[in-house]
Amino acid sequence: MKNFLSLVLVLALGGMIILSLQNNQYFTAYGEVDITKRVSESYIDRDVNGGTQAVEFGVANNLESGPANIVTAIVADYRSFDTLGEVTVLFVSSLGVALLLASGKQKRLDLHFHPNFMLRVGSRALFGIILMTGIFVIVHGHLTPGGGFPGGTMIASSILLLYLADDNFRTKVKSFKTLESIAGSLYVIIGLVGLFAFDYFLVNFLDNGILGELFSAGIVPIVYALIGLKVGSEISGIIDNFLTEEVA
Amino acid sequence: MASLEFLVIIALLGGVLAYLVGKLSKVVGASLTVLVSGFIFVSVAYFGLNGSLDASITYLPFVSFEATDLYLGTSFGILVTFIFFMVSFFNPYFVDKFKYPSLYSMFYLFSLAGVLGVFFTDDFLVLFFFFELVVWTSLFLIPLGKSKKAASWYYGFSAFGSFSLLFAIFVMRNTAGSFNINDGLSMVGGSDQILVFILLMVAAFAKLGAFPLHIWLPKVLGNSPDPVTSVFSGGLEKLGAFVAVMGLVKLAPVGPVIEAIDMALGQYLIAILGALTIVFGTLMAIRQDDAKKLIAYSSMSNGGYILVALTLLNDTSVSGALYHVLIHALASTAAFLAIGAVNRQTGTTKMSELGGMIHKMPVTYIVYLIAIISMAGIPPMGGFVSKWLIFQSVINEGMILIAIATFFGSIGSFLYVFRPLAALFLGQELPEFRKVIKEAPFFMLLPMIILSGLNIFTGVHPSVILQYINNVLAELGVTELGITTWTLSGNNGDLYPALIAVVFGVGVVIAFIIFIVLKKSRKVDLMDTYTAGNFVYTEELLHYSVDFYAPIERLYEKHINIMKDFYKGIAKKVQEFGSFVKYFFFTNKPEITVLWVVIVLGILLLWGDLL
Amino acid sequence: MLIDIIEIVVSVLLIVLAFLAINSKMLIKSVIFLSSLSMLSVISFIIMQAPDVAVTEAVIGSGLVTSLFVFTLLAVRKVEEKI
Amino acid sequence: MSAVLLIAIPILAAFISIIVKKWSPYMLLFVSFGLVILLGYLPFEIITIGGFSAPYGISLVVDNYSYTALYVVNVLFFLVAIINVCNYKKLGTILLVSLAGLNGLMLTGDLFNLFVFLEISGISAYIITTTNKKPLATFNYLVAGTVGSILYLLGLIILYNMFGTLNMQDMAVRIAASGATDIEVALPFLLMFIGIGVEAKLLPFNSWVKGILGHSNKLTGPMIAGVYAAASLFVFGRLLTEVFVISDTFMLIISVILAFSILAGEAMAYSSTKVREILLFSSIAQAGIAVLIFVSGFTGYAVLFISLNGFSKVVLFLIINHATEVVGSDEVIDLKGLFVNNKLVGASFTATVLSLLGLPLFAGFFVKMGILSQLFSSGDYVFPAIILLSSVVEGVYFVKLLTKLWYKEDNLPQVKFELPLVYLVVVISLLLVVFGLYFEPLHEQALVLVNHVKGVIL
Amino acid sequence: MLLYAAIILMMLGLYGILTQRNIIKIIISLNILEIGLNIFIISIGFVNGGVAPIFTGQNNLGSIGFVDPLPQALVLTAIVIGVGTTALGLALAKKIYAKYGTFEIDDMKGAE
Repeated sequence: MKNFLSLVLVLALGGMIILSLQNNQYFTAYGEVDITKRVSESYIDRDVNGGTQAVEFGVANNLESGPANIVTAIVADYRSFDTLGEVTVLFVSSLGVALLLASGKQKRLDLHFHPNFMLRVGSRALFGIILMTGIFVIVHGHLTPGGGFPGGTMIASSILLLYLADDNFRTKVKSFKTLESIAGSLYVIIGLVGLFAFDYFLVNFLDNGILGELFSAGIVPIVYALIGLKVGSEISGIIDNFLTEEVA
Repeated sequence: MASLEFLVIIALLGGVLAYLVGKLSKVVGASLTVLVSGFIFVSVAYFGLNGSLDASITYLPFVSFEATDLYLGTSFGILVTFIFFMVSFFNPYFVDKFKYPSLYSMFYLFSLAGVLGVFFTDDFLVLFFFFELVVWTSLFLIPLGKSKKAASWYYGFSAFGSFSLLFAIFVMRNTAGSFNINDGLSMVGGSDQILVFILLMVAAFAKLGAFPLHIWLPKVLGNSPDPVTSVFSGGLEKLGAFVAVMGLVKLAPVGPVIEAIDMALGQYLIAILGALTIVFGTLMAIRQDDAKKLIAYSSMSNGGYILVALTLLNDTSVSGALYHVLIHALASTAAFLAIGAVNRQTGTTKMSELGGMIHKMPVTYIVYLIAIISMAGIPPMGGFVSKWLIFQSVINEGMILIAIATFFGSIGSFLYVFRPLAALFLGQELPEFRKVIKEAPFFMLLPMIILSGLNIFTGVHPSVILQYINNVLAELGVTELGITTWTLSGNNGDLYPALIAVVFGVGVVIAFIIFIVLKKSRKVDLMDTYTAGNFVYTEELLHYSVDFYAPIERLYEKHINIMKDFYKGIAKKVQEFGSFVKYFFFTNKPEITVLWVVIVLGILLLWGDLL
Repeated sequence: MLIDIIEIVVSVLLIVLAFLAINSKMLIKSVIFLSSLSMLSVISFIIMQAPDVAVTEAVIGSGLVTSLFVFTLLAVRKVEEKI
Repeated sequence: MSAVLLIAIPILAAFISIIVKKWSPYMLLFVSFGLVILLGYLPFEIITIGGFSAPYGISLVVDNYSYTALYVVNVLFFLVAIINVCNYKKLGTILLVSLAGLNGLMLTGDLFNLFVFLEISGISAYIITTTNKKPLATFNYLVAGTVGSILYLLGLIILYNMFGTLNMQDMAVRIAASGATDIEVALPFLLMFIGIGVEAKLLPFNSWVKGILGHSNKLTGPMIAGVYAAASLFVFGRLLTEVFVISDTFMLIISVILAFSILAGEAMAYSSTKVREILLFSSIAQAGIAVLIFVSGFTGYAVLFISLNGFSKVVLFLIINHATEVVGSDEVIDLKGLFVNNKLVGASFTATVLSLLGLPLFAGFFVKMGILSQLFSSGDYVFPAIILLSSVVEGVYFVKLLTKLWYKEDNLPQVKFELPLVYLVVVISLLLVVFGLYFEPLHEQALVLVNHVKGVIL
Repeated sequence: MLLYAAIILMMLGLYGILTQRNIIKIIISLNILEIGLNIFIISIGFVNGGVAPIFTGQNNLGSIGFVDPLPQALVLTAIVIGVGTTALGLALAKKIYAKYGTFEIDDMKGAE
């Protein structure tokens, strides 16, 4: 009875919010959004700092912000501070999980599931393929959809595959920690270099190159690669914490 | 040319010094309080009387004093610093029994500084600053005595009082634009004036311990150490009287005028509450067994006299009220000091456990006798003059009910005031105290003697002080009292207090001669009862100090603590509300937050007609 | 026109799956429903022309989050059989 | 020396410190001390991140308001860190990240960036409270905090849909330009109000507080009640003054909630027998008062109120948590007579409590007078009456607590306060007394903040 | 249509937290809440007939018909924050299970 009552209450609230959004003349309905009235118009036309060059794929040279993928432009260039915060969130939660679960010496969780030889070898082959796709996604972050976060997670899922395929496999957690720390510090150092050399934190001080080229968009691919490595090692750290238990 | 700010700083630094010295030796620290309060009293009295207290400010930036034509503040200031000075004589003798002796002397001097600040300023914010300073410094003096709960009762009531005073201050500032007292009180008008009047009265009632807000007075005065009790009843209550004067006299009368007694409704209600205080105080005092609690209730009912007199706003009543403030301060401090001396020697103030102190402590007995004569209002002492003024004005205004209450109060004071005298001092000397007791040391007797001397002086030759009070009346804008050097002129006739005193003196001499000439009384052991023939069931039946007024008490026994239960009920309601809210909002399940988020969102969307 | 139909189907499926995920008795069932729910959200991101988000949600949402849930339940299952 | 270092350096130190685990506590101390020094040299400016001007890129706003907020939060953080660094070595990195999160909260001028920093400081707070050994209470805090930030994000996104920008000042300008009536804008602001309200401990949304602060230790107590409370109230203030447009119906409902929160907080504190519960319920009431002052538009004295409150709560929770650790329980009966044989700590505890009550000779008096005079000058009598009534109730239960802690004869609790704690506590209470007597600097700071006009850089 | 589904989804998430007493179920409801929010954020950026916000060979004619890229950038962050919170929640769940032996809040003894 209590469940039904709260369901009615909650759905009533949902209905009220929907009604109030519909009646609100400023809340543009689904689909009829006019980009020109929004901030993101200048992200598309790349004229935040008054860039006048028309944005032509393969033609435009040294635009204000290099990546062809506008979402990556926003994530890694226009609003790069959010991503720094973002990476810190993941860093803190992986550290928190390690603090909570991995206090002493750890050994693999005994799951009463012993994979046979075929699975162990097959997964080794598959590991290479998943790893390569992850790296591909990271490297082409500024051109095609994807980037640091999905690429890093793909690397982590390839390591997850090894965990599942072999029940006493453990990654070298210490080395992942150093990789994570180096990648993170490099990212912040790039930002600080931007601050001290070019007087804006996280500014894109390298040349942006031709729109759509592989080697274009200044520091964005570098930043995204660092993020990818960091996210990959953090998530594999989390996976390791979840799949191990205290040595009794 | 002592500057007021200099005195306040001396008091504060003196306090800190007393704390440091107190760390070395308790008694020296306490005697430092005597020196400092003495110096302050002398400078305030001397410079205050010839009006040359300067108000220049150098160190304390926010403070602004005003000393020139401020007779009201000066008169209160002199009185209260005098009481502080007199009571400080007792500090060295009592301080070694306290848990935190050096802290005691520090807070003693801090409250003295606070009192100084309150009376000599013309700025409301400064008045409130020192008012609150007195509240919290005297707060920590109370728990040194017997009861710990008394402190929270005291803080509760006086915080309620001072915060309503603060509210009134800000309401006045809205109309007057500045914190100045005089134009704040004069310029406030309309509905604000009623609000300000009520709030000032609440503050006065809370500080004076008058009827609705009186619960803390007996608890605090009864349970705190003796010097603190005397300072409270003599000095700190006068803050309430000061606020009452501001509220009733400086502020224009509030509410529609009642033709029958041509007095504003607001004043009339306060008069009724004052009368209730008198009656309630007297009734409660009659049934007390502890001498200190008894005197505490009597000072509560005297507070009622002051309130009633202040509401009548004619020359005899306001001068009577101000004079009664002086008299009550002197008499109750003397009484409390005497009881304190007895308490120090015997360790208890319960009337049923004491007796026959007169043999070993005759001077204390005489001091106590004079004090209660003045409190009861019997002619040669000051109490008679002030009560004469107050009764006259009440009858003249035609307020019969309140007059009856005041008469009941003074008759009642005969009843309960003489009981501690008989219980503590007269009667057979109790065996266990015979060897232990000796008279109080000289430095304890000195203030008591001074006080009783003043009690007599104010009764015999009041016109000196009444002359000064006339200046205060002039400042307050009330018609002055007709005084010649030896006579007071009331509404229907003059009073020659000196003549009455002389007649009483002659009477006393004659009585003394008869006592010497005729046969002495025979000393009788307590055990063999002297009643005629029949067997006495309980030996206390006729003992004057053990519930002698049992028949009267039985009349109102059942509903003694109506008010106490009322306040306890409030405290209980707050407690229940707290745990009720706690039950609703604080469970250890996460869904409670989401529930309230959904409910608040729903209400706000519905109510804010955002649909 | 086809998009609108798919959109409606996806919306209805979303709501039904969410309700099932919350009210199912067995924990492992609700985890699976959650994973399918996130897969459905990937489809809705594709409908709304957001490929970046779709890739990320696919890898993180259905990949990582579901595996974390399953690992927690596995760790608990070791102690007592019923999950 | 731009303000970005306040965020970048702690994050960099955190990333480095996971390699050199042993040094992380000392890095924490060094970085937080360095930041307090750095604060001295910060110019007042808007810092754009990545070179893109305000509405498009993210901008950090360093004006009088955020400068005071930063100062209070960093100094408090440093003090709490010093006391707890020796027995919480493992949390060095997490504390560094929470410092970055808190600084980000104070500085950021961008609404979504505020959400990210809210999450950073939130998650590090959840991890800090795990040291309470009460996983269920931490779980409640996590759920409440996450629901709160999700609601905040929902409100933010609705605002973005309406006005198309994420920058605070630009949002305020666009709302004013669009002439949207208060009713239409009420829903997103309401959601954001509730979102931040969960973190700022407003009554209906703070059921997590009892679990966390009720069982707090020497780190979580001062951290959550002092540092995080001050930070979230400063964020609340910035949003209320910079962005929110509050209509009369919305204002009426909000003030009803706040008034209820103040009075109920005091009543709950009056009715609780555990010392820590008294402190946490009184801090709920004070949070209500702070938001009440912000809603009625007086940023100046609200900032002073929050900072004084932050300092006092750190002192109170440090003393009581240490005593509870030694004695074992925080019932008032068990802690009776605590200060009899450690007088110095007792004196500073009493001074802090008296300053909280707003009694003269203490800084609290001046702030209370300032708040009341401004509330009265705007003509309303209801809020001051509520504040005064609540401080009467607050006074009674604090006096009851003080008399119990000071006056007891036999079998006193054997509690020894170690030197750094005593030193810190005495210094803060001395500051409260000094600022109580000589409050010119407070006065100027309040005046400067009072005319902190929306978005204008002073 | 997806906009309303997103809001309903969020409400179901709130319903889940309200009614379920199981720690894991609460974390699942939190995830449903986040998924709903993500869909809502993307739905307010959708433009009818818009194209994915990436410059490719075919569509390089300035800002015609692109979908609003900013919400997508925000959702990227929101998803990863959701993962962070869920991972922490699950770690806490394991700790709670280790301490109280059950996920049901009702029969956790001594958890006042």
